[in-house]
Amino acid sequence: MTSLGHWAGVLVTAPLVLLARAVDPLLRAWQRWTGIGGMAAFFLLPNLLIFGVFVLIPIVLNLAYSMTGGTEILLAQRPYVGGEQYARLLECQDYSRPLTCREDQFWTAARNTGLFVLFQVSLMVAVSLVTALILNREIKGRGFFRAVFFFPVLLSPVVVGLIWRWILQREGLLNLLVVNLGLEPQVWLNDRVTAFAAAVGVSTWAHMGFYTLILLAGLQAIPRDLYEAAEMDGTPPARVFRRITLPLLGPNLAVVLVLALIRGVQIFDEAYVLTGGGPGTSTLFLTQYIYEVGFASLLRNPGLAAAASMLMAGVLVVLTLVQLRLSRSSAGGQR
Amino acid sequence: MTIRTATAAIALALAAAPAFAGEVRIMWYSDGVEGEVIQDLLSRFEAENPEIDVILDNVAYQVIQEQLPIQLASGQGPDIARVTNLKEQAQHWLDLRPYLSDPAYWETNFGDRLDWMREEGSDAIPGFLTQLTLTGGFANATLFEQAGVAIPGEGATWDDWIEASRQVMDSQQLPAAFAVDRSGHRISGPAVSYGANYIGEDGNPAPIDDGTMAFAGKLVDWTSQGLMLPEVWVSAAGTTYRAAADDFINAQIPFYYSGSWQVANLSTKIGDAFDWVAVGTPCGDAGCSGLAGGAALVAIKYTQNPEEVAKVMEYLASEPVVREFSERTLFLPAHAGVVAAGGLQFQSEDPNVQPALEKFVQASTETLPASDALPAWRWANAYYGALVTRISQVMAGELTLEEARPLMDQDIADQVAAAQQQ
Amino acid sequence: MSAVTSFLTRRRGQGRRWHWTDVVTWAWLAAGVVLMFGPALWLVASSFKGPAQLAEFPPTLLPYVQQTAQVEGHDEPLPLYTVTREDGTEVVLAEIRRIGTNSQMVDPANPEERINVNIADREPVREVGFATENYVAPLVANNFLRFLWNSVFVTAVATAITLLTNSMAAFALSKYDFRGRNAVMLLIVATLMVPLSVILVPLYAVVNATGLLDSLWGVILPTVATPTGVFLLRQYMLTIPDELLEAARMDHASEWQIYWRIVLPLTAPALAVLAIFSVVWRWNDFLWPLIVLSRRELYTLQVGLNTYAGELNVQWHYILAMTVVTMIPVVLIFVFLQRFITAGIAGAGIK
Amino acid sequence: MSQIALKGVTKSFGGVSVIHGVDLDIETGELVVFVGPSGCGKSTLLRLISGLDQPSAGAIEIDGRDVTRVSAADRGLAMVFQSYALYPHMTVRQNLSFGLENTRMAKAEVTGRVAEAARMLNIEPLLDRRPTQLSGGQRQRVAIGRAIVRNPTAFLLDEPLSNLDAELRVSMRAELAALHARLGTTMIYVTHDQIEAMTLASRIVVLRAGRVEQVARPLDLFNRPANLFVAGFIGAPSMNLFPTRAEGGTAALPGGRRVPMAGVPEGSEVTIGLRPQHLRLAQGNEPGFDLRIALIEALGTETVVHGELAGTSGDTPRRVFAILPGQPGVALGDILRLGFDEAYLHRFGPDGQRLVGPGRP
Repeated sequence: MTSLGHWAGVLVTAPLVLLARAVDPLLRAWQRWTGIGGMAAFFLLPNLLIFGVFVLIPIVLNLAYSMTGGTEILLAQRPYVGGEQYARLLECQDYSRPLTCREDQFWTAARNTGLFVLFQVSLMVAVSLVTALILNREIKGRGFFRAVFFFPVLLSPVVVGLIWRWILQREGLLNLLVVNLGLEPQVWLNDRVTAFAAAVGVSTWAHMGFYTLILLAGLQAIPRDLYEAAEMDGTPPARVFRRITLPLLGPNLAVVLVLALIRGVQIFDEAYVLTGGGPGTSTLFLTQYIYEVGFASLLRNPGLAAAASMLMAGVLVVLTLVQLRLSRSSAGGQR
Repeated sequence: MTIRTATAAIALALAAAPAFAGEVRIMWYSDGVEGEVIQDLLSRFEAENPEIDVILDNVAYQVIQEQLPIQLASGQGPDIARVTNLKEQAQHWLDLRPYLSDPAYWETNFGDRLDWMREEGSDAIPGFLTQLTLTGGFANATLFEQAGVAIPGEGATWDDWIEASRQVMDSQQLPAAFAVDRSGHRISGPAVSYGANYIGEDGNPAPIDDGTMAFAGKLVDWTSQGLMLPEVWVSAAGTTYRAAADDFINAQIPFYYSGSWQVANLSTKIGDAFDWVAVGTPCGDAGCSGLAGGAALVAIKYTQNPEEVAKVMEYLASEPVVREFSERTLFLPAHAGVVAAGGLQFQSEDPNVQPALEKFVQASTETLPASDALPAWRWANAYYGALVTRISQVMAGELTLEEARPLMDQDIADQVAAAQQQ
Repeated sequence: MSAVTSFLTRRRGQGRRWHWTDVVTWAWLAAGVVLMFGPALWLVASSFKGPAQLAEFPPTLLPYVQQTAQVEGHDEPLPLYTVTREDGTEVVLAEIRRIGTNSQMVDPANPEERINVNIADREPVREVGFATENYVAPLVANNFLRFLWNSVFVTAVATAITLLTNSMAAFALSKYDFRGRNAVMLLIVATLMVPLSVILVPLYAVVNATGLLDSLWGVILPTVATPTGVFLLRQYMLTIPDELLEAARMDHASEWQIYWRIVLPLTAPALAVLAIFSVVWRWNDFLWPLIVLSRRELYTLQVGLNTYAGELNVQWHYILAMTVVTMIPVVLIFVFLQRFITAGIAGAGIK
Repeated sequence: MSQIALKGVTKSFGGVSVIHGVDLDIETGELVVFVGPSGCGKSTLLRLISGLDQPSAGAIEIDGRDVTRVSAADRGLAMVFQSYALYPHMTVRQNLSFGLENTRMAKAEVTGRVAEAARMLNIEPLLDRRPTQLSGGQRQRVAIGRAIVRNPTAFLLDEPLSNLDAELRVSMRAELAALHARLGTTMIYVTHDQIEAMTLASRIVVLRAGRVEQVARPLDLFNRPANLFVAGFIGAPSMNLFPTRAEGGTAALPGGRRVPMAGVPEGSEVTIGLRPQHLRLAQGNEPGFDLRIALIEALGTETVVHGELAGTSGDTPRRVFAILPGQPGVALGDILRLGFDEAYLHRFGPDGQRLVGPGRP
């Protein structure tokens, strides 16, 4: 096994090294021709090429899809319908009540996603912050514990969803514990509150290690003498936390917030495997809605799904820009 | 630039593995052991026909559902595929008729159901059903016996069955009385038994009728009364399929409504834990109809080697092969000759298996015309999708059934409109 | 007081008495260990259960198999049960057959006498045992080595290309000042917003049009231009002093040499983090390979294990076992590189 | 012929000009020091010479060849950076040889040159270490060594000693001077430290806000500062400057003493400068001005007195520095009468430029 991996590594890196040797003279000539300015173009080219073909073009195609109708899969066979799909998605009597909307499931999913992001991001920040504070103390085996919390980050979302479904289902591990404690077993994924909590909790479980590390890095970068100075001044601990720790952790908290927000809105795999969107539609999230409508469901409609994903991406970009601006102004500029 | 060129070159080298002459690729999915059985049968074929190289690509069912349609739409795909979405994709199937040595054999033995897989008005022979399925119920005989409740007999209605199951549930302190798989297909036979008819006079979907509402109403009531195991339907959104087999296997429910394909699964997993019986479909006002269905092996129009494909198909459709396949997989054969001859020796030591399969064969005679029409109907999936999506929302308490009714009609109408928007 | 301070602020010194914050700390850490490792261990334990035992409730923590005994007069070993007699005593008997709710049993010590027992009064005698056939059967039936090779190939090549192209782009975006730099950066960040699962159809169309369908390159290429990688590396490269590059320029180094011989080696910590993440991501990739690959000789492990998900039934015992198999490399990475990863992210990754 | 010549060199960053038309000639073998307050453009000017930045206008010539558009690598110069910019992932030996290998030099010659430079700088035992394992002074030597091995036409040094502690700085300064003497190669040296400038330079270029204020040999700069800025910038403590008015060919200093002031229009605002070293305790009736002592810095060999002019009131009292030899018995609050020789006066016209007249040390 290892030799397979080893040879794979050699095979892969050898061409790269040769490539690097071969590129150099070409590049020197190119540099003579274009100056330093052309260099940036050269270094960007491979990434942008792949990026363009496999990310940008699909996004543009997606836009095209969103303006077509029918159930055909190939774009060429689909009739142009203009903004009809968007109109259908946005048609609603009362946006606070999804059932009054033409595409009630889309609005339900949007509402669920909003709630999910709200709870999950708060929980994520809280749990990661507490964990980071604890890991920042001088405890034995800190490296080990730091790794413990990081472990689930390495698992694939599908596995994460699967594991927890096995734990939370009627015949699952949690009910075994509950029964041993003399309580009534519950079907945890069958109640809208516990199922939603499970989706929030499981995704937090899976990703908190990553955020904890980011916050821990921030905590460790805070100079110790600041705390010593505060202690000399007799500053109460809560105040030290609020006035020293939090502000100095600002940039890292901003990173955590932005990333958690983006990932939260995109929640899919683990929740899909875990709850499938149920009970009813109470954990149906936008990405699942888009995936099912566009690809998986018996009621397939690629155009509608494409329109929904464009709306979602638009909201995300706006949210992120706002967030970045806010965090930049509060953190006093980019680091 | 060089990187790109290099990768492109390698990519071409790897990707462009053209269909070699004599190569036949079969895209296959498995619910149980049928992948191994078919591989075994194909190996034998290859031994006899060394010039044909048959490659079996075992895939997830998800691939058949989600990826194959896109491949087909772009004029690609395997040479043969095992599919369930027969009618909607009929335009992509190859008409084997010109390549077959004996088309009459196919018409005789598979003729009843060729309409399921060809376009309206066509006489093409695209393939054959690898198995026939029929929805139907299973009862945990041991649980009934322990509770001292008699298993309802012939002609028992759904209400009878649920009442009997409720008694078992109470007596044995089970979490629920019964469960139905989360699938629009599964509840359509019972709905037809209550007088439902999905198909309008013009062949387009009819509005949700009272028959459908009647059975849906019962399901919802049974769920709210705690009789129907809630999580199967409630804990998923959209059209996601969920089977309740595990709860039956685990003796958590005395009655389980699924279909003939479960026989092998139940046999493997229940083993000797309890006795179980197939009971057909309970009756409604209009009859006691299950719903037939099945997976078919079809040839794909875009194959480079139609001759070889036909040869493989002829082999797989031949009577002894069909017989052996059915006997080993515990599937119901869809081959008229095999069914007529009878005497299938299902390869199982489980005493529950043979009677169960025989029960399904018998129940297949009780289906109603409204049910028989569904497998070959273009909008069946749209109907199933709307039913399962909305009824589970009702069960979850998000809608009332009355509110759901126009939503289902809307969902179906949307789908029809989308498909006709060309 | 000062213990609270150090809890909320910074570490606490050694040698003091236990304070409630210490209790909180250790309770939190203990809960963390259980919560973080417990589920994975549960998965491993479950993967050794037979199909029937998987569906069982209440579930057992460990996999069990029923004990059997060879009883005189019977060819096959018979399963053993603990039977509660009417007087409340318990005895171990072997079951010959079950008819309805009645079980015909026999005392292995006294094979002549048949005993009828109601099945409600018997409990199977079980011992810890591993259903290794969950592992063996799929490994034998599938061309497992082929899947493994494909996975390794995809992971290695995708990671190599990711590292190369992302670091080149990051180099350009961090070390050159050119018009449109912010636009490119914004573009890259913006695509962070669009998850793969929502552009499946158009992406599939592109892969199809480029002829990459049903090839490992179709799996690799769409995943390598990760905005995350560019972002991470750029942030790190910004911390490399420009003077180093200028020194190299004075030293007659070409721009490529500056990238290859100065910047890349100095970015090693961030590259390592990205490499590890890339390996884990590509190894775990599921949905996309499933969609691109339909020929079995091209399957990756994740796709291979999913062939046990059928239309009507999912063979969980195989899926769980194969999931554990696919987790092994990830766990190895975790065990051997965790210090590196955690330190890398903490120290280098996000600044 | 000058070896490096700047002709009307101008540099602006995004519309903001930081170098305004600098003309400068540097002779072969000179050690020219660019000095000035921070932000004066001295480092920018050095980077323009190095080729790391391109001037917005003007030309740069090396050995008579216009190199304005020639890349940094091809100008034949070597640079020592303020942070040393040693490649942290390479050993000292690799750091030294990296540049040579880039020019495809024969292996043997590379080895030879590295050994030679290492010997010269006494860093032979360090050759296989990495920069992180070196002390500040050792890194400094390696950075210089990396420049030496290239045999450049000129060395460019950007505040090379600013990261060293005071003691090391003095010894490295001496070593640099010795090195320059030994190699005889042209050096351009940027610093904000006037002691470095004075001790090392063949010539000093004083810069302010992107303009050259004066180019002169160190003592000339001290003795004959060309304008008020240079007068105030060079010398520590800085020169006492007394603004006054020219009346009848003379001008009045505080305390009333009038000194000759020729060559300016009657009534114009002039400034008279007196270095603290040139003030002394007035003898007997000698005219001078009274100083109230505000601070005494007794350094042993001399005593620096910070005082305020007695009799000034209302406005902020004028600060005056005086350096008295030895350890005179003075105390805070004392009023001293200070005198001076007219020969030591520096006279500056209304435009701040030096008025013609001799300067004496």
